[in-house]
Formats: sequence, structure tokens, C-alpha cells
Amino acid sequence: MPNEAEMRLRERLSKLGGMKLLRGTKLSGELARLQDQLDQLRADPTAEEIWQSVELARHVDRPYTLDYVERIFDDFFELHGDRGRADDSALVTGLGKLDGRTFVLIGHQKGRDIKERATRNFGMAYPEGYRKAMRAMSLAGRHGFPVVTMVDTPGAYPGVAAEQHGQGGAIARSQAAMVRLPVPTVACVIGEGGSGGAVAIAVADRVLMQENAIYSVISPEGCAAILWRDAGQARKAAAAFKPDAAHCLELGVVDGIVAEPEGGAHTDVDAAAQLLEQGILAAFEEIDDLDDDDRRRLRREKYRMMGVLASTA
Amino acid sequence: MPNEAEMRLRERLSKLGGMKLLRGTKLSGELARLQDQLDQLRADPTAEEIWQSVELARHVDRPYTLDYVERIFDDFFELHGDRGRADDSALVTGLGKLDGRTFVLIGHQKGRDIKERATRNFGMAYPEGYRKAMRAMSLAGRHGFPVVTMVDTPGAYPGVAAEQHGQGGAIARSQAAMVRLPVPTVACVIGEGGSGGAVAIAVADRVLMQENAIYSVISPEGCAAILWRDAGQARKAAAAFKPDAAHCLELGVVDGIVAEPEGGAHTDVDAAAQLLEQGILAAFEEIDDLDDDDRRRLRREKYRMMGVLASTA
Amino acid sequence: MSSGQRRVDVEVESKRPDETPDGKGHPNTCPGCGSHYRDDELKQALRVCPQCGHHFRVGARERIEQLVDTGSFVENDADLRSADPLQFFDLRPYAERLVEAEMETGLGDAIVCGAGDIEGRTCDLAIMDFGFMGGSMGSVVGEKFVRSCERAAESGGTLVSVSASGGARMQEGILALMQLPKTICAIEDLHESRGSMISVLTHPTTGGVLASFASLGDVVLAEPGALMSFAGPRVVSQTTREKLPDDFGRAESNYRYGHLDAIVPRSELRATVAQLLGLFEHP
Amino acid sequence: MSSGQRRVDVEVESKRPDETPDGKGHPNTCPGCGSHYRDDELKQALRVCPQCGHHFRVGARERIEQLVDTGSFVENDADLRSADPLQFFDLRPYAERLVEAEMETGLGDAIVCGAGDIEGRTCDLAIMDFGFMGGSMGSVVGEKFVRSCERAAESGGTLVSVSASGGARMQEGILALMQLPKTICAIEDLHESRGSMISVLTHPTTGGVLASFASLGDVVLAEPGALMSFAGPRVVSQTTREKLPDDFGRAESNYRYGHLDAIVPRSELRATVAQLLGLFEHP
Ligand SMILES: [Zn+2]
Ligand SMILES: [Zn+2]
Repeated sequence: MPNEAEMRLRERLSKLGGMKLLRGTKLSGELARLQDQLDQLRADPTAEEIWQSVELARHVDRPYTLDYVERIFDDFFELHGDRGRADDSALVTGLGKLDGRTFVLIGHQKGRDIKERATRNFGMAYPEGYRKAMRAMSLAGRHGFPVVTMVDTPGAYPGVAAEQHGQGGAIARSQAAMVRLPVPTVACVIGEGGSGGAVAIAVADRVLMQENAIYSVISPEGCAAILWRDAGQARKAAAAFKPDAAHCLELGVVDGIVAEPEGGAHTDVDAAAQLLEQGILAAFEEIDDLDDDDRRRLRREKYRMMGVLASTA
Repeated sequence: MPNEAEMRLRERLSKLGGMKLLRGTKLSGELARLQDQLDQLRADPTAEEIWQSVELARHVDRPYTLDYVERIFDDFFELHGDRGRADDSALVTGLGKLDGRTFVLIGHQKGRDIKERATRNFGMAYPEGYRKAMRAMSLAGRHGFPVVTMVDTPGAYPGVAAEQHGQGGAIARSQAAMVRLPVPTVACVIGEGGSGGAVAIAVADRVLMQENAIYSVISPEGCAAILWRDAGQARKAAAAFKPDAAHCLELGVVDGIVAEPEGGAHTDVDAAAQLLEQGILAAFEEIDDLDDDDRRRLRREKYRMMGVLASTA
Repeated sequence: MSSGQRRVDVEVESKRPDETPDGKGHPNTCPGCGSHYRDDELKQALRVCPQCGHHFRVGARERIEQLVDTGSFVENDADLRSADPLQFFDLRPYAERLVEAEMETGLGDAIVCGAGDIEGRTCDLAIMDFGFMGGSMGSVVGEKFVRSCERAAESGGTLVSVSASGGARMQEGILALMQLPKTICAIEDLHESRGSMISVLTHPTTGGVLASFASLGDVVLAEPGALMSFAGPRVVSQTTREKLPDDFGRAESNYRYGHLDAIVPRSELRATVAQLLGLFEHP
Repeated sequence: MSSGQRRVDVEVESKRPDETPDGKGHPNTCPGCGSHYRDDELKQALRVCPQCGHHFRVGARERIEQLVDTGSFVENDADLRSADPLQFFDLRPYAERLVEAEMETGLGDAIVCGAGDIEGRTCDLAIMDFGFMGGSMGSVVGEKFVRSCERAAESGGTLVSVSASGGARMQEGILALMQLPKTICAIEDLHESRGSMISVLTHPTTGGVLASFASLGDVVLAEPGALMSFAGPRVVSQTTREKLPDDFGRAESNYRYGHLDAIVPRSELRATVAQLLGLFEHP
């Protein structure tokens, strides 16, 4: 399949090359970037490599959102509470400065030690978390602050109270809020991009993915339990649904891959943060100069094209 | 004080007369209406008459929101739930047709019998009620449906859970949503307009008040308990803070008074509904043709002027 | 419980169309009261048990018959078929499952879209079918839903969506997840064109469909007893070891918690939708 | 309980400035730990008990001293005074209460507004004083708050509001209630001018002030232990006969329930506000 991967990238390249350029867009930069990724594209990841990503994405020492926040943003101020029910600490929001500009940051947050893991519910948000995210988005829209999201969750929490509080609707509305946002938005999948709980804060002008992050419709174990009727077949499932960054890029689901230090982000958190910061700044550079309405339209056109059909009558 | 009341109305008349007319405004109609009210203005209500209003506004047989809705709107469809926590039946929202147009209706709802009174919490809404109202407002804004509100509450519910759910913030945000609404809005105080719980849904382009409704910053009993240290002094308190329609009109807080059948709205509900419908339609006629931005600006300018100062340096 | 051990699945297992909700018994035997019906009897009764009011599942074509004025329905995009972008293979290849589902249901995928009249009012319709791979949403469901939105947007009209889905289609991997924002973008565009959407949730509407378009109707209705939860009951009880309330995730519970405008029995659905179409008509 | 018998009051009784929160004891005796302080000691400690951290109330002028760079504050609208539109008379005339409050506090009404620098960053300030008729909001408080918003809007800058209020001022009747939408309109205008608002809630912020501008900051902070409830504890317990939780309506409880961005001890307030001013600066 390496050839097919290459083909898809080439197809995206040719599509981009043929697009009418908007005043102020930097699509030529985009072209160069894609060309670069194409050139660097290794052979399609093997099942073994995919599983390695799954393990690295979930590594207990992997840097979490706040590890990056403290390295990337100055003057970070956390905003708490959904103004209706609770403050869900599985999802953090705040304001911070980067390169002299104020950004709104929204990210899942896993816990580092046992106590924090419990407090942060392993990064699995309740609807309250997504409502807090929407509150931060509306603040961003009101003030013209660009939005950075960091995605790192096994999924939205599947509990009785979470359902009673409206988990499905909250995830839907959080995405809708991101679709509407007038400001530039960049989402970064930095660990586990688990299903609806992930995409709830990942609808953005540019979606980046760290080299060893995963992004998937279901967990490998969940998929294996349903399709193989055996959660132990998680490796097989992962190999089948391909949640790794290379495949997500190939399928057009993410716009760029952010490199990690050799061995994974946890081996050198400072270096990983620096690479992520560079990726974020480069992504904003591509979208900052667009007119708000154009940017929002392009965002929707991007998602409009997601999916593969056999017959496109 | 009759002379002062007259003076105030004259002052409003002269202010309106001197305003630059916007394209499409019907301020000349407004002038005629005020002149009319001025001409009909009886002597300032006495303490006795004020207390009679308090009693009629709270009369057990007084028509409630849904009594008017079924008489005024066709094809009414109730919208339930705040999409976050509950469906608060102390406040109803819905869609209905009037004169061939679709309106969004938002109103407090008291209960008629003991069971319904409990279900509807005596018309005292929780934050969930105001969040449902905001949801209906945003639907109205999205579709360009004009909004009618009916205000009839002793006040927002003062309970532990209501506070935990954010009563103060919900009332503030509901008002802010009404301030922002791009569509024409008319609020009708049809019974008790009790404090923050009332104004939460009463920030509108035109505020109407039924002849025997009351609109006040606190209940007579509450005011008496605090200032006279004796809740039994409610009549005295009411006479002092003047919650009756004539005084609210005089103070510029409401834009018009809707007549009731002789003896009060409960003596002939059909007739009361007809009068209310006429009042609502006349109010919309004054604002329908305004440009959305102008209307919203005028709405804010109206509230900008509320209050009386000794020194206006 | 240590980190990294806690995994979450949000998709409900898809059921074969010949299985009843609990996987046992004949499809025309009422799980509510045990009454058994001939298929034509049940169809005549809108597939609602005349004894106890249990709402059986309804396929897309039959749903359209129930809702739309006879002869007014014109289908769109019937020729769209799923590709197999991941060449997905579990115990059987995805491509094979697709062919089998089409043969069993006569449908190209888990949604049927088109335009029709309901009590004389024209609208667009997007009707899901649980019988096709558990009503799971992959690229075709997303694309057809989006095209329905676009058609409704053109006229500033109303899209009526009837959902029945176990969630996103695993076999299309991350592209299935992308149908969530894709359908949501379309609803945003629809709203900006002054169009509207009435969402009807039927049993079951879970996972990615509940977490996207199904929750975003201007009005959201559900049929009595319909399960509507992001995570399915099995996943919730396995993950949290919580005892689930009897009405966990059911329409009745969701109504109580403020997530539904109304629960509408199937016998009143056509009239209710028609009333709403009238209310959302732009003069 | 029968209808028409259930009345609701949302205003907290106003306290005389010489009373402690519970109406007994000397104002410089800590209700938290019983320590007693000289006034200059307490002022030096920002009126926070060095023993137990209890936050005493702070008047508007002293609050400004605590927050603003020395010498940078310029007051606005100091000459505005309340009228008596209803010629309100309870046990004493409103006009008399106003004069007395001014004599006791040296303030024209329950709010002091102006512009100043906080760690070198210029902002507008609207600082309430509970000592003036319980910090109640009448026409003057509303008008001065609105003018502060308008000044901040002119420059697209930030308004820092510090609230301390028992609610709307009953003596101005319905006009007091109208200060809720009036101040909210001003915040909407401020936001449309790309201005921002930082709201700091201090003990107590209740009734109409909580139900209007105080809740609508882009960032909402509170001091530790501050009561912030729409209905006061006394009204809630009398109306509902519910047993109130120990931290009913306190900042800590409100933070837990999602209504606050942060609880900021007074010693950190100046630095926190300065940090936020920097974040809301438009380049
Ligand atoms: Zn049955
Ligand atoms: Zn102390």
C-alpha cells in the first residue's frame, strides 16, 4: 500500500495546486509542506509500527496538555467552570500568550499520579467539560483570540451521570461551536484522540498530529471486542483501522504531522514542546491572514470533503 | 402627584417628538399612543388602588400564560428542556402562529390546581427555566422569529439547588441574550412581575403591562419584612414602591398598558386574551419595520435611559 | 484502576436485522407483552404493539411510507455506495459485509434520502435504517445526509431526519469519525440559509449519530422507549460497574433531563412533523 | 402550601456599616478566629486576618488603594447623587437615609468609578462599597457602572469591577430593577467594541448585582469565603425550610459548581488582575 499512500498525497497535492487562490492565502506554503511530507513519507506503517504508536500515545510518561502549556504559553491563566453545573478538570481551558498574542487554549488533561488521574477522570470529560470548552470558544470569538486545542482522551466518559447530563448533545454542540468560530483555530492531537470525545474539540482550520499520537473512531480494545469478540485482539484491530498519524494524514483527516524526539515525546518533553510550538505557529501562519468568513468557509469545505465513496454520481 | 405623572409623560412625549426619525420607524404612531395614554391618565393610583392591583395580579383565577397562548396562537408547539439538566415547567417555551407569522413564546407558568402548582413550582423558575428560555431565544434569532414573552412570577426560585445551579448567572445571561436578539421582541407583564425572575425574560423592544399586573423589585411582603421589620405591612410597602401599571408607565419602565375587562382579566378570559392580542400586534407593528441593527440599538438606548438622577453632570 | 488500562468504547454493537433487540425471539413477538403478530398486522399498526404500545423498529422504506403523502417521495443519491478505504478485514472483509447488507435490506447504505410531502408540505428527508449494518454511519451516510442538507438549504426549507443508529462505522476507521463534523458543518450551512431541521430519534440512536446531527435539530423529537445515549448501556455498565437505572438512556429519561422537546408516539408522528413544517415555513 | 401564599424576596437586608457580618461584635474582631486587631494593623494586612485568613470587608476607597498603582487613580462622576423618584418613605425617608449614608461613608453612592493603572496597565474601575446602604444598586450605581463601561468601550480597554452588594435598592422601586438590564446593555456594548470586563466578587454579592453585571465578566473571580447568591441564606431557609449546606452560596461552593474562574486571595488580587489585563490587551 505505500504506493497508494503516495497516490493519495499526490492527489491532495494536485487538488491544492488546482485551487483558486484566495487573496492572502498561503497555499503555496501548503503545497511545499505537503510535498515535503510526501518526500519524507516512509513506507506505510506496519502493524508493528502502528501498535508502537498506540503504546507511545498512551505511555504513562507522555507529556499531557498542561506540560505543553507551561512550556509554550506565557502568563497562562486557567478558566474554570461551565457556569451551569461543575468544573470538569478532565478538560482545561485558559488564556495564554504566545509570540505576543493572546490565545485561548482548550485541552483534555490526564492525571500524572493516581490521585490526579482520579480527579481528572483519566482525561475523560463529562458534558460539563465540553460546555466549559464552548464557553472558552465563545470568549475567543468575542475577543478575536485564536484557539489552540490539545486532544488527548481515551474518549468522553461513558457513565450514567454523563449520559443524564447530555453527553451526545454536548459533543455535537461543541463541534458546532468550533464550526462557527470566526477566529483561526488549530487542533493538536497529542496523545489519544479517542472518538467523539476527541473530535468534540478537534474541528479546526488546521489539525496537527504528533508523530506517535493516535486518532480513531474507537479504541483498539473496543473494536476488537465487538468485531473479533475478543478484546485481546486489539493489535489486530489497530492494524485494521489504522489510527496512526501517517494514515490519518494520508486520509486527509489531519493537515500535518508534528515530529517528536527520537523514542517519543516523553524522552525529551522540552524538545517535544518546542517542536509542537513550531508546528502550531506554522499552522497559524497559514490561516492568520485569511478573512474570517473565508477561513470559516474553507474550514467547512475541508470537512465537506471527508470520506471516500465508491460511486460519486 | 398627578401633575408630576403628567409632567413625566409630557417629558417623554417631547423627547420622542425631538428625536431624529429613523427610516421606517413609526414614532409618530408612538407619539399618538403616548398622547392618548396621557389624555386617559386618571389621577395617580391611590394606595388602595395599588393594593387592589396586587390582589388582582395574584388572583387565583387570573389567566396564566398558557390560557392566553391557547387563545392567541395557532398550532402552538411547546419546546421542552434546557439541553443540559432538566425541563423546568415553571417556564414554558414554544412556537406558535399569529396573524400568519411564526412567533417564539416564552412565559412563566403558574399552576391552576394544587398538583399543577407543585409541578410548576408556583411559576418560580430554576436556572434551568432561564436556560430553556435562552435556547428558545437562540432558535428565534436563527430563524428570524419574533419573540413574545409573558411575565408572571413571584420571583426566581430561592432554593439551595437553584443557587447551586447558578440562579444569578442564569438570570443575567437570559437578559443579555434578550439584549442581543436580532429579532423584534415584546414582553407582556400579565400578573406578577417579580424582581430578577421577571426581568430575566422582560428585556424587550416593547414592554406591555396589563392594567392590573404588578412589576416590582421585591414583593410587598419582602419589602415590608426588611424595611418595616414586619411582613404584615405589605400594603404600606406596596404603596411606597408603587408596582402598579400606571406608575410603571409613568416611570418609563413599560411602554404601554393593556386594558383588562372590568373587574380584572379573570372575569372574562376570552376578552382579556383578545385585548392582549391586540396590544401585542400593535406593539410589533411599531417595531417590525425597523432594521435589525437599528432595533437592537434602540432597545439598548431605551434601557440606557432608565433611572432618575439628582445631578446629571 | 491504573492509567492506560481504562478504555472507552462508544459504539453499540451492530445487530443483524433478523435479531430482536435482546437478540432472542421472533422479530414480530412483542418484547413488551409477548404478543405475537403477523407481519402485515404489525405493518398495518405502524409496527406499534396494539396491546402494550411497544414501538418495534421500522425500516427506512416503511418509515417513508408512514410519514410521507403517498406517491410524493422522490429518492436522491440512491446510487452512492461505500468504498473500503482501509481495506478493512476483521472476521470477514468489510466489502463482503456491505454486499450482504445490501442484499438483505435492498438498500445501498444505512440511510435513504429524498424529498416528499407530509400533509401537503414539501420537505427533504434523511431516514436511517438500522437493518443496514446497525445503522452505522460511514462515508455514504455522512455524504447523503450532507446532500440532503444542501438541498434543503437551497430552498430555505426543512430537513426531516429520522435516526436509528449504533454509531459510527468502525470499518471506515477515522473517516467514519469525520462524518460527525461533516454533518454538523452541513447543518450550520443549512441554518445560515434560514433552513431548519427536525430531528426524530428512534430506537436506538447512539454513539456518533447522537453526538452529531441527531442532536442538532431545531426541534428534537423521540419515539417512546427509544434508546438515545452516547455510550451504550453495555459499555457503561462494563466500564463503570455502575448499576444502570431501568430507563437508562431511554427517551423518557432524556426528556426528564431536558434533552428532548417531545416524545411523540408513532401514530402522531406524521401530524406532529406536519405541524412543525408549517411553523418553520418561511413566508 | 397554597398558591398566592408563597412570596419570594431576593434582596439581602442591607447592613449598617458599623455592623459585622453577623450583626454582633466589633468590626475589627475576626469572626473566623476571634483575634482582635487595631484598624491600622488590619489595613496594613489588606484586611485579611493574619491568623486565619478571614477576609474582612474593604471599602471602595481602600480597595482602590490596594489595587491601583499609587497616585494613578482618577475618579469619574463623583458628583452623581440619587434622586428620590418615588418619594419613598418607610420608617424613615429615603432622602434622609441617603444623606446619612453619605455622611457616614464620605461617598456619593455605593460605587466609586474611575480610571487607574494596575502594575502599569491602565484600566477603568467600578468599585462598590457595601457601607453605603448595603451596596444596594439604584439609579446612581447603574448609571456610574454604565459610564465606566462606555469609557472602557471607547478605548477597547478593560473594565475591572469589584462588587459588594445586597442587591437592588428597594427605595427606588422598579427603577432599581431596571438597572439590571441597563448595566447588561452596557456590557454588551463594551463587548461589541472589543472591550473586556473582569469581575471580582467580594463578600457579599447577591440579588440584582449578581443577577446582572457581576456575573457577566469575561473572567469572574471571587475572594475566599465571599457570599455570592441570588437569594440570601435567610430568604432561602425561610422560604424553603431547607437545611442550608455550611458553604451555601460561598465562593468555594460556587467554584465547585462551575460559576467561578478562580478564587483569588486578596494578597494575590492585584497581581492576578494585572496578569488578566495583559491577556486582554489588544495589540
Ligand atoms: Zn406488546
Ligand atoms: Zn481570624
